[in-house]
Amino acid sequence: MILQVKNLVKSFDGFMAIAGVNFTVKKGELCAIIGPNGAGKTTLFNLITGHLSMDKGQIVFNDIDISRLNAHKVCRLGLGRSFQRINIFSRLTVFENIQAAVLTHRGKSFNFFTPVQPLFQEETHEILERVGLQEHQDEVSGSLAYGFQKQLELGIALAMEPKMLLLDEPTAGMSAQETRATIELIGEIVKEKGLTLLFTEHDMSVVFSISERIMVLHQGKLIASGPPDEVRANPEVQKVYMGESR
Amino acid sequence: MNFDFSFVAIQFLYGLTNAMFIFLIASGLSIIFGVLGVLNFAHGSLYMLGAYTTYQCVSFFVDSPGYFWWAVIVASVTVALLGGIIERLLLRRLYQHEQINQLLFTYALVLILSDVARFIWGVDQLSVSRPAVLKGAVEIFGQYFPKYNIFIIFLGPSIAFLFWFFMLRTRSGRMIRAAALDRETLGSLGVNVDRLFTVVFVIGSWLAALGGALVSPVVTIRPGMDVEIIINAFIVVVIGGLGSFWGTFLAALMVGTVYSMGILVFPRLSMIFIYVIMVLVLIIRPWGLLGRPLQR
Amino acid sequence: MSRQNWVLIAVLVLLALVPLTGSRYYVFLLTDVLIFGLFAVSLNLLLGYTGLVSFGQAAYFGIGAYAYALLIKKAGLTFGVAFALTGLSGAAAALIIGFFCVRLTKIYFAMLTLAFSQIVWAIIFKWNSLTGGDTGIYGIDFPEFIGSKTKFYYFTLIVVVVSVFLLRRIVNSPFGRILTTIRDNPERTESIGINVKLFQLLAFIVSGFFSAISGGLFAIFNHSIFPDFCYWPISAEVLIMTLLGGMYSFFGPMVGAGVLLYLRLEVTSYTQYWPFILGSILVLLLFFFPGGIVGFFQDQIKKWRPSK
Amino acid sequence: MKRLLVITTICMVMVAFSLPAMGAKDIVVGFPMYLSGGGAVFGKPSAEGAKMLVKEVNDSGGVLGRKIKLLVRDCKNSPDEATRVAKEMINKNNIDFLVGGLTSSQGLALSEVAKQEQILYIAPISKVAGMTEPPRLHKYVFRSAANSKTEGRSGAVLAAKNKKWKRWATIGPDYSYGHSVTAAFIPWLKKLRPDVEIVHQAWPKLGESDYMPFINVVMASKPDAVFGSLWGGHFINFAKQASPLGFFKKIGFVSAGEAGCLEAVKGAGDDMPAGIISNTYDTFYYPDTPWHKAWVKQCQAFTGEKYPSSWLGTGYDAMKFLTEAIKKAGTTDTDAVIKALEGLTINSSVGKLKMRAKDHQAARGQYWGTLTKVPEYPFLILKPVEYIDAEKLME
Repeated sequence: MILQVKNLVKSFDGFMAIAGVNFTVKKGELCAIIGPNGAGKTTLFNLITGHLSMDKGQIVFNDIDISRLNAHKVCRLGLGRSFQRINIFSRLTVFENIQAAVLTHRGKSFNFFTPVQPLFQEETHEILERVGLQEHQDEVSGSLAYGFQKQLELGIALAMEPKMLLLDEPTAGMSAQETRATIELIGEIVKEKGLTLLFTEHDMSVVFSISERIMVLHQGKLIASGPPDEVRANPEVQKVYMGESR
Repeated sequence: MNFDFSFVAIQFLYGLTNAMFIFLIASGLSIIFGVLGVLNFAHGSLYMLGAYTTYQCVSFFVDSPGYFWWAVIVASVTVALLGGIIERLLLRRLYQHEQINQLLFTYALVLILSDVARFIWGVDQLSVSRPAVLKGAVEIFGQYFPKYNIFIIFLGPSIAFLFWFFMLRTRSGRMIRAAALDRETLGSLGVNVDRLFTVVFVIGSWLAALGGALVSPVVTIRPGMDVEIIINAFIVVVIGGLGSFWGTFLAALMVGTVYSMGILVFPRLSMIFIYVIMVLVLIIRPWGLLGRPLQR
Repeated sequence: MSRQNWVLIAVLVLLALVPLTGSRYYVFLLTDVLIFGLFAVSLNLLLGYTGLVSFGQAAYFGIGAYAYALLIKKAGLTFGVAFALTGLSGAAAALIIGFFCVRLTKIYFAMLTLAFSQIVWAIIFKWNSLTGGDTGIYGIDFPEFIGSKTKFYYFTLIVVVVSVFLLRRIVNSPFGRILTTIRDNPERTESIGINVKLFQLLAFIVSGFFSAISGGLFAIFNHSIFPDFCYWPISAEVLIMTLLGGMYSFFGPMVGAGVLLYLRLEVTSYTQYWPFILGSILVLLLFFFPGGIVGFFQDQIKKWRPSK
Repeated sequence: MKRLLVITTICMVMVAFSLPAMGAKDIVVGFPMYLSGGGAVFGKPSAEGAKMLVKEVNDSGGVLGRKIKLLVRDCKNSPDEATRVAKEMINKNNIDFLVGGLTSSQGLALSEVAKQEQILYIAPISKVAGMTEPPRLHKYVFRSAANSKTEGRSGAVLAAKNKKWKRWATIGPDYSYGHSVTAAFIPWLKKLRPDVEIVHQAWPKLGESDYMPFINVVMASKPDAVFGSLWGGHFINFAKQASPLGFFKKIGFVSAGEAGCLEAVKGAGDDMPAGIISNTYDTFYYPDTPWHKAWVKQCQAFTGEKYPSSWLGTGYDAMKFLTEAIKKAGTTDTDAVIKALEGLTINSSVGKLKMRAKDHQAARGQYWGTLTKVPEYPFLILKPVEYIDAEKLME
């Protein structure tokens, strides 16, 4: 078990966003969380990564209780994260984006006087290559094409050498072609590094093509969990999710 | 010194008067921040212009009956329109910029407007007489208390109540409240956000100018009154919670009365009390007494 | 060595030669510019590099000035000790104030820094017995070994160059790089394992340290100090300098300080409507040159050389 | 590209402007003055008065055959600005002498600049006594204004005349001037009238806009009379707020801080209380002597106003001291002019005025009187008015 979520509860101003969620993820597993808009997927991710504090419950990652840890501590334990909206350092170059992540991962962030430019060139380039951005390394990341920015975000997450990746809609806003390329890239990387993957996605074909297990979130509760075929056949899922057809 | 009850009570009433003036100014500042997200340094300048324009109008209308009230209305509306023009032509273009740019733009307005006022009205101390009906004082607890102050004490809550009614019961009011909560959603619901912002800025400017107009019989109208008031208004808005209407009301009451009662106890340190309240609020509830904590 | 470094050395040599012209005007102006330049650059560590809008930076400038004056005049310390403690006093104040400020973001942060600086001002204004109240502290003489305006100019030049050099090392260090990631995206920075609040606080302290150094220098330069050093218009002025020069370039604030102080000196000779002119400059800047002077020239250079 | 060109042009023009004007043999006098903000109402006429003297001198051929050039600069309300502006003028414009400053803290600040830069400074308005007393007294500072000590003491002289006033309260702005003038008033009053007691002291901050709470506390202490040192607009504010309460009808009021000056009586309009005792630097309606009438005429001609400001005299007298001293010294050498100034007597806006050698303080008294409504003027004037000579009040 790399991740255990027990009895998780979170409400905003009386609105139950997460109403008692329980699940576990095995090491090396490729898991998807699906659910209609507003089901609480992003909130769930934010709770796991410590960006939000929970009301009740417990989260254990890699045998460590991370229920009360801050986001920056959680991520140091090896839980990488990408965001639904583009979340990069837009005034920095592509290279600097990745390098910043490498720096913190290698514990160099408290160095006040060493010139930063020559540090970790090799490691950074390796990641740039892995996510296919070596061509663009000197461009200001904010002016990159959308798809590249998403790849860059993945690169930042990878630079932390995570044990597990949480990707929030990694293909949101992409064209069909970009989506396919991105999914392939993610699949490759995950397999190559032996990572555990938990992601949310709105594109069902993507979900069913790479997930080993699918969990369905509805109104803050998990209503189904299992292999793709089983979930697809679940009548309740069909009612709340597929029925909405969008 | 021993104080009779009556003097303490009167002291409290003076605090209330002051609180109502601060409330008028600060509520405009607060609503502009709440909806537009702009911290308007120039708010004090609009207050000053309100006072100067009132002086000007009083000298125009002085022969007609009820001239003071006409002057107040004309002056505050004129300045409110000026606020609208500033928002429409200039401030609007900065919404996409970083917040620091909006802040500095309003500061630039402070500089420009103070010199414009100096250019038009010079540096003399101007003054406006109290309207005839409110001259003199009445007896409360055996002490004299100015009629004009009583008028202000009643006016403040009335405006607060009208405002509250407007926000809660009218469509425009609901839209403004919604805009304060979530701008993007409102735009996607088909509301003309641009126009709404202008309206809010005009209302805010009007409140500032009204404050200036109403204070003109009590103080001298002079250069520098813009900067004096803005600091007090900031303090009140911070204590009450940025963007919180009732918070502003509560904080204005607090600041006004604590200041006047403080004078009874430690005459020289009254101002420090206010700063101490501000620090305590900021440390314990950084988002202010009735403000909402910021998510992210 | 890079081209930029050559330019810097050339500028330095020119600055060192200025007193040889015998013009006390330029020595006076440049001392002022150097001091405020350091102040603006230290503010920009927060503004341009960490994305924190401090609207109360005058507090640390004023604390530096008062700390130096009090240590020399009341505590009777030697110059070296007092000057070293000046920087530390700013850092200490920044630690305390920053601890509360970094918990807030954006405009709330700006308001809180402003509030604290007003409190510092009020305390200095009211604490007559220690600070002299509105009349300030007077008679702060040049230390013996820099007993003339020219010598003080060189002293200022050295202190400012060393400080700016250190600040430049800091912004080009891994720490500085992390600050820029916080500026661009604090949330994401947290997700690469950074304690954002801690880094913001550290930046705040470093900035407070150098602001206080510039305040201490100004106390010696001015010979007397006043509560107004902490008052908010000074905070606004240094912000304007920073934006005028360009907050996204390291030396921009220095250029901004130079241009603003020079302009003020010239314009006030002709008209008393300087606030109006400053306000208009600011409006022009915001609408037409949002990158500031240095940003504007950088853009022009980029246009001439589209790709490298 | 176009913008670049514009910017370059602007830069070049500015550099051209900044080249110091060479070859000027004028005697340059720097005059930093409070010209924007609340005190500008007094700063402006003071600067006008200085200009008037300069015109008078230059029209008659200047001093030592050289013209006087007066550089007036705005220094707002802060000592910090005054210091900066003065230093700028010293370093950039090579001024020979420094005159100016309005608030007490500005006077002290400019005195400090004078000491450091070794330039002669004359304070035309700032009153805080400490400026011309050790330890702050030094050889470069002079004051043509009255100081807070003579002002407070002369106020006490008038206050002591009314035997019914036994319980006294004071109200003054919480900064150096307010404190120093009150500190001069109280012991002098007690000396003249041992039976008085001080029942309350109120210290609103300088620039306070709401005096109501202070007024209430003062009234609560039930004084027979109050000594105030709120000046200019501060007094007007105070008067506007106190009048409706019958404050001035119930309680005697002795006001230092030139509450009796023209700006204040005009500014307060209806709310200016008749019957209070106050002072002013000088007046345009008194004394009724030929030289004073001539002086008023000069003021009227220069300003184009029927009732010229009494503050013209402040700038005028300070500049007159300076030019007379230069004439007497026969040189602009600072040390020589300082020597010449010590003990110099001039014909000022208030008649013969002597600069004491001992403490560089002009032995200047004040016009005191009771604000009274008279048919000749559309505002209150001091009547009866008397000039209280300073010599008796100074050490």
